[in-house]
Amino acid sequence: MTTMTEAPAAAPGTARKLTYVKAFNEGLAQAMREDENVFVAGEDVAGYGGVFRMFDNLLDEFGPRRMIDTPISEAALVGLGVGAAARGLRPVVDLMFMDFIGVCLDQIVNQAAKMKYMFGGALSVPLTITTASGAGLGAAAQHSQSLEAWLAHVPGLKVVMPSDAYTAKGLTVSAIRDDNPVVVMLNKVLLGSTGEVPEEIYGIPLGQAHTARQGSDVTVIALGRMVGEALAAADELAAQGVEIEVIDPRTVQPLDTETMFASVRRTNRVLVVHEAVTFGGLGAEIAAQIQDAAFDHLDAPVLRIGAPFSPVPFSPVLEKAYVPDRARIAEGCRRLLERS
Amino acid sequence: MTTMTEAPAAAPGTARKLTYVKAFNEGLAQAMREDENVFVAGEDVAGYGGVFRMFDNLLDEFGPRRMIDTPISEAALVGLGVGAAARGLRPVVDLMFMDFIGVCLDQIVNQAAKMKYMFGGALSVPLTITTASGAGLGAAAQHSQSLEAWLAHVPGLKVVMPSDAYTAKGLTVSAIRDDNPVVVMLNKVLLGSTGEVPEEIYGIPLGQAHTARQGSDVTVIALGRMVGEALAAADELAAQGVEIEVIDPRTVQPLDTETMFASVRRTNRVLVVHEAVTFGGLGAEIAAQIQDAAFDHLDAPVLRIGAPFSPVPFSPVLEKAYVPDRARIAEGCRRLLERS
Amino acid sequence: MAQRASTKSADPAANQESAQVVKDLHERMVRIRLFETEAGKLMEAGRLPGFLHLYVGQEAVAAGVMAALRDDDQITSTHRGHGHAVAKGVGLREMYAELYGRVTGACLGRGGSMHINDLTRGMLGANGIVGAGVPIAVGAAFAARYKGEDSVAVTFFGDGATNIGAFHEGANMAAILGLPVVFVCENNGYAEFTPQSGHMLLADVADRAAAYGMPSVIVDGMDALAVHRAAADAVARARAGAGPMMIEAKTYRFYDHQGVKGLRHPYRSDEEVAEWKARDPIDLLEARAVADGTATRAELDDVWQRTRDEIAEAIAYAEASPLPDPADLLLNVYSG
Amino acid sequence: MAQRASTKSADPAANQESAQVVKDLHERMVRIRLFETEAGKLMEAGRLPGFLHLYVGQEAVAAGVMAALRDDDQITSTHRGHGHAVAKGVGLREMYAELYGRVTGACLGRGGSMHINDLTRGMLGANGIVGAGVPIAVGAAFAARYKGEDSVAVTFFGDGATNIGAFHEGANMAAILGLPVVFVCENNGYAEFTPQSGHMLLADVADRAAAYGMPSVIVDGMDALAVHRAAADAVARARAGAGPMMIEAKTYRFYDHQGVKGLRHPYRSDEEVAEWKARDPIDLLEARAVADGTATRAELDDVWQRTRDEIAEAIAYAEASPLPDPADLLLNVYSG
Ligand SMILES: Cc1ncc(C[n+]2csc(CCOP(=O)(O)OP(=O)(O)O)c2C)c(N)n1
Ligand SMILES: Cc1ncc(C[n+]2csc(CCOP(=O)(O)OP(=O)(O)O)c2C)c(N)n1
Ligand SMILES: [Mg+2]
Ligand SMILES: [Mg+2]
Repeated sequence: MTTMTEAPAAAPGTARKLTYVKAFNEGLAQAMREDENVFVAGEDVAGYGGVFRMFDNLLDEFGPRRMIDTPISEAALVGLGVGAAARGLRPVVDLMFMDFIGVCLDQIVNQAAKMKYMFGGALSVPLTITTASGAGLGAAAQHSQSLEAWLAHVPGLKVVMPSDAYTAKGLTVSAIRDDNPVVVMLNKVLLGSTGEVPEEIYGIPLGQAHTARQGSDVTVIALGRMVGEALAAADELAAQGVEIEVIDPRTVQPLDTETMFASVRRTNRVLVVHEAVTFGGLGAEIAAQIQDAAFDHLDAPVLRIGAPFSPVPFSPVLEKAYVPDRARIAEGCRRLLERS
Repeated sequence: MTTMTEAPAAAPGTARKLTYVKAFNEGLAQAMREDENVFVAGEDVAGYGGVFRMFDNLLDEFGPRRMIDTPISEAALVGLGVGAAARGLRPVVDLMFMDFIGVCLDQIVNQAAKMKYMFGGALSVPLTITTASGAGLGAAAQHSQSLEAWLAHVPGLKVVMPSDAYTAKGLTVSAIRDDNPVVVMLNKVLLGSTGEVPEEIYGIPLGQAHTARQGSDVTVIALGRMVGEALAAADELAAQGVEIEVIDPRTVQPLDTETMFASVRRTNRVLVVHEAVTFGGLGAEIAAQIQDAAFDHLDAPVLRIGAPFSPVPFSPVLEKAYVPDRARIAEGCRRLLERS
Repeated sequence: MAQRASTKSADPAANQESAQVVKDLHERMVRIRLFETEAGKLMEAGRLPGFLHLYVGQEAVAAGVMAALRDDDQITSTHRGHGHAVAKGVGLREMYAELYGRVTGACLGRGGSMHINDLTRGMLGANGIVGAGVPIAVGAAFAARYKGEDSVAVTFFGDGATNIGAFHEGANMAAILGLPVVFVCENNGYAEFTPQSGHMLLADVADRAAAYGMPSVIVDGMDALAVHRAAADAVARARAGAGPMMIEAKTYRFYDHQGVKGLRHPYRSDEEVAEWKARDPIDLLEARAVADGTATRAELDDVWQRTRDEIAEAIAYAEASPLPDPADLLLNVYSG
Repeated sequence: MAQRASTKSADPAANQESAQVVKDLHERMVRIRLFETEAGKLMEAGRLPGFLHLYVGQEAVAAGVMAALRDDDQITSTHRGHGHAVAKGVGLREMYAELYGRVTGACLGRGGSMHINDLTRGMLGANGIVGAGVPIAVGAAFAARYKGEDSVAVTFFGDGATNIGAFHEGANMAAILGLPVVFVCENNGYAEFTPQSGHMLLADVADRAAAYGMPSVIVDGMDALAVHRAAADAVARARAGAGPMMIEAKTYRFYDHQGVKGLRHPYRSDEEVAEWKARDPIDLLEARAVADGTATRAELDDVWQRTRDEIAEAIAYAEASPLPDPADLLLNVYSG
């Protein structure tokens, strides 16, 4: 796709509010209207509209030719998308819960991601994979993971993590318009949250971070749902006279590190926060790059906040302690500032 | 298993040399003799002895009850191991090429790794998964990957990366004796390399790094095959008056960071090198931890050397440029030392 | 072609189920029914976190199969696993406590509904991943044979699950290794909201067994005695070393795929639901038992009452149980 | 049950293959044979990097199927993919150059033997992962129907590949969506070094098609005409919108699983190998063509000679081609 309608990085002043999931749905519907080659396949995406209501009403508008219910066969589902994309369509395949990726990772990683390269550039694979990630619903260890670190480690893939309704729509549109395989990681807890969303179709450039709040004391780089938590922490800290800058990478592959470096060179302190377990998470890559690029600007080590090294627990009391939140972010910022 | 025969961390003076693959084979055979509950399953592991000859002669000694050839069904193969381990056996299942993990990751990550936790501790899953990883044989993008970063990010799994014949045997024995799921990542290029290997059975503690060479100028942390490359670089640098310390983590999950921190506090400069692509590789985690724990001791940012962000290319001229080697390590050390 | 087992076995001796078996089946079914309907009420009242896939309607399958098993026989289950757990003898207290996320739960509150297990009863776990339990059961059967034991493994899965790779690979693995595994397909006609006709072209899932050289049988999954007979045959066969076999039980779930609420999408007609409910497996067994004098109405009512009491007590136990301590977050991630 | 196609079709008209078809099949087979034997020699001489899974012995399958396809029909292939590529019309120069890792290769030297493709000829790629090509072909067929085109997709896979989940899921997906996919199982009796009897209980892979409600046919995979007839039927059926079908071609590979060297493990008896070699598919077709006057020996010899020349030229081209430039390492990782 060459024609791109890009909206400004921040939501313009629009009175209209939509939920995150409706914003996703609207972006998808508009992308389907824009390009006849876009279709959706997945389990219960058509007749039922998706277990998270991500695909509500799309069957009515687009009919069974473009909205395909499939058997429980994720490897064949992604493979269907790979083959259709290789033949010029722009499939959107839905994996429901991100945790199910383990049954179809070969098609994502060894086929979709590598095909263009292995084939000497003979084709593109404009495949979009949508899925819901994250903990917080008491869904336990096999329905709550955030596995972006796996995917971001795979050359050939792109990965976006919408943090609010505005990005849920814009990143989805851009993922579909992109000529590469892109995984759209929606966050389950955010599905019902609302935000301002322009009515027209718009893309958000992949690989461009967004500074969600400006501040001079600490840079907080937050992924997905953690952006909202970081903004809440920022409010709390502002009341105490501490101004934190919140960066939402939006895309984790490719990762816009320049925006991060520029911020850190001003604040000299940085915290990275994500839902995934800390060990081997995206925070490690971000920390490694920052300590390299901004070595002489750091007044304290890059601080990472993520989940502890365990599967996601079921009991809400444990799950709450497991997922990072605004309190831990605020505390992390304070710790960074204490460090001389 | 409670009885552990642990050998000294370094190979004792023994005249006997074995190839890496024979050392693995000997360790496995001895572990099978030690414990009747150990069996091996995989594609062509019994009658053929494994495509890399990893299982040579084991059918003769242990018979078809303990050496099982399976269909090409990796998900069922790992699942067989999970179920058998849950019922008290100590399965060794072989995945041939590590790249095939995409077809069975669910069984490794959502079942084997999480079962003990999700089940409230009711059982253990003493499963060993063996596989061959790494580039260098012109095997191209789907037969050359090093995917340790995926596995090390998974709570409940352990991951070892033997760097020579001695560790190929000792880490395999320890993996089998361990009560957790452990992935043994053999390196394809090292299979035929030789080293001193004690004849008796011995384990090498999981989660304990080994200082392969002592030095005061730069700490080089190298994974798997890169240990040998780092040692070669050390020889070259020593001739130029630069002494590098080479650390072989041996186990990447759990990761012995204390040994690394202690070294870095002495050398003040550190380079991490692995075959996997740099972005999101283990080097990121190691760098992130070191910049945190040894912030005030670093004279230069932690330097990472890994593969560029592309699938593994086929043509040997490209593959050679793709995989890190002694020259790039030596150059990295020199760059670190130039940094004031 | 799958064999179709009639409700009445051809072998007259097999029709002589003792009153004991009938009562056993009845009790298991009542326990499941009450466990589930109470769990549904607790969920509706907002007292249980997480997801709940109720088993109501399918009780004859779990009861019929489990009555043919020994404690040392192993089962693997699914997201819809409560019925299997209850029928295999997992404690009701531990199950409710788990649904509540209490530390006294079957998973110490770590797993919830989809990971209930009890190694002492051969319950190798529910599973949140469709089809994933199939190869695990194959491994359990492998272990039994390896150790020279004559226990068998039973794996439960839905109609929808037979479309996933793990099912296919597991079935072929069991067949080629000749392992003592019984494959029980609970065909409730739907995978979530997709009817069977929307996910496979076959009318009978059992016909898939032929692809593995495995015999199969189709039973009325609302008839606990029919299920029990088929299961007893398959288990005996497996125990004797004759290898795996598949049972397809045609059944129906009375609640929605998940939770208890009404459906936002009318994927099943009212008539269809009513028709199946008219064949409630517990009603069917009770009617037969009373008709042929195996049990009196009073005896049956007594089972309901005793179970109701036990369930109330189990719920009270769960509610009174302490929550897990967040300080123990890393408990049981690793062994040793 | 799979239908067994006899070499002679029941329909007499179908036996009237024009001399053109016979010559077409012959030429495709000779091209494959010479491509492969020369590649084997180059490998033995240490001039080719990487792995080499030779197709020799199976030529009748690729030739017979591909002769029934149009350029816009799509195929997905396997690790043993050279025969499919040659028969689908991929250039020999680009293929050899790829085996040599040259920048003029079919993958610009990036992919090697297991990733040869040519989008202009409908060759959607060899594949290093067993079974992975199956769902990709299903997707290609989906795209054709979506766009209102009448092209079909053919997926090739081995006997061993039918044990992996992707095959199962792909077959069911094609069936339930009614897509124009032809499933061609090249049953050479072995998965690496494991005989079919060691990886499945069935004698005929084709019987697996029934699990998806898919018709199937078994053909003599050493008889190019028989393969061709079966393929033409299945392709016509798919093109007409009648959905997927499976063809099982019983065949044999004359070399080892990988490379050309002798075997360290005697997994096939000398007698077995000799028996199959006595039914060399090219010899069989040539003998028939000469016997029924479709072609003269001289005409056939001419094909060999012309092909030999073309191959020598292609190898020379490959050897003279430049290597890729390491500075271009990141070429084609992403689009745009
Ligand atoms: C691999 C995987 N894909 C999808 C899901 C989501 N999911 C949970 S239950 C279910 C339907 C299962 O249908 P069936 O096997 O017939 O069992 P039933 O719910 O009818 O008991 C689906 C699609 C999952 N848990 N795992
Ligand atoms: C998922 C996966 N598992 C294992 C392998 C290793 N492997 C490559 S070819 C092969 C045998 C394939 O047998 P079959 O499908 O019969 O094809 P044939 O080699 O006989 O043509 C195996 C096991 C692989 N490439 N991919
Ligand atoms: Mg169902
Ligand atoms: Mg084969």
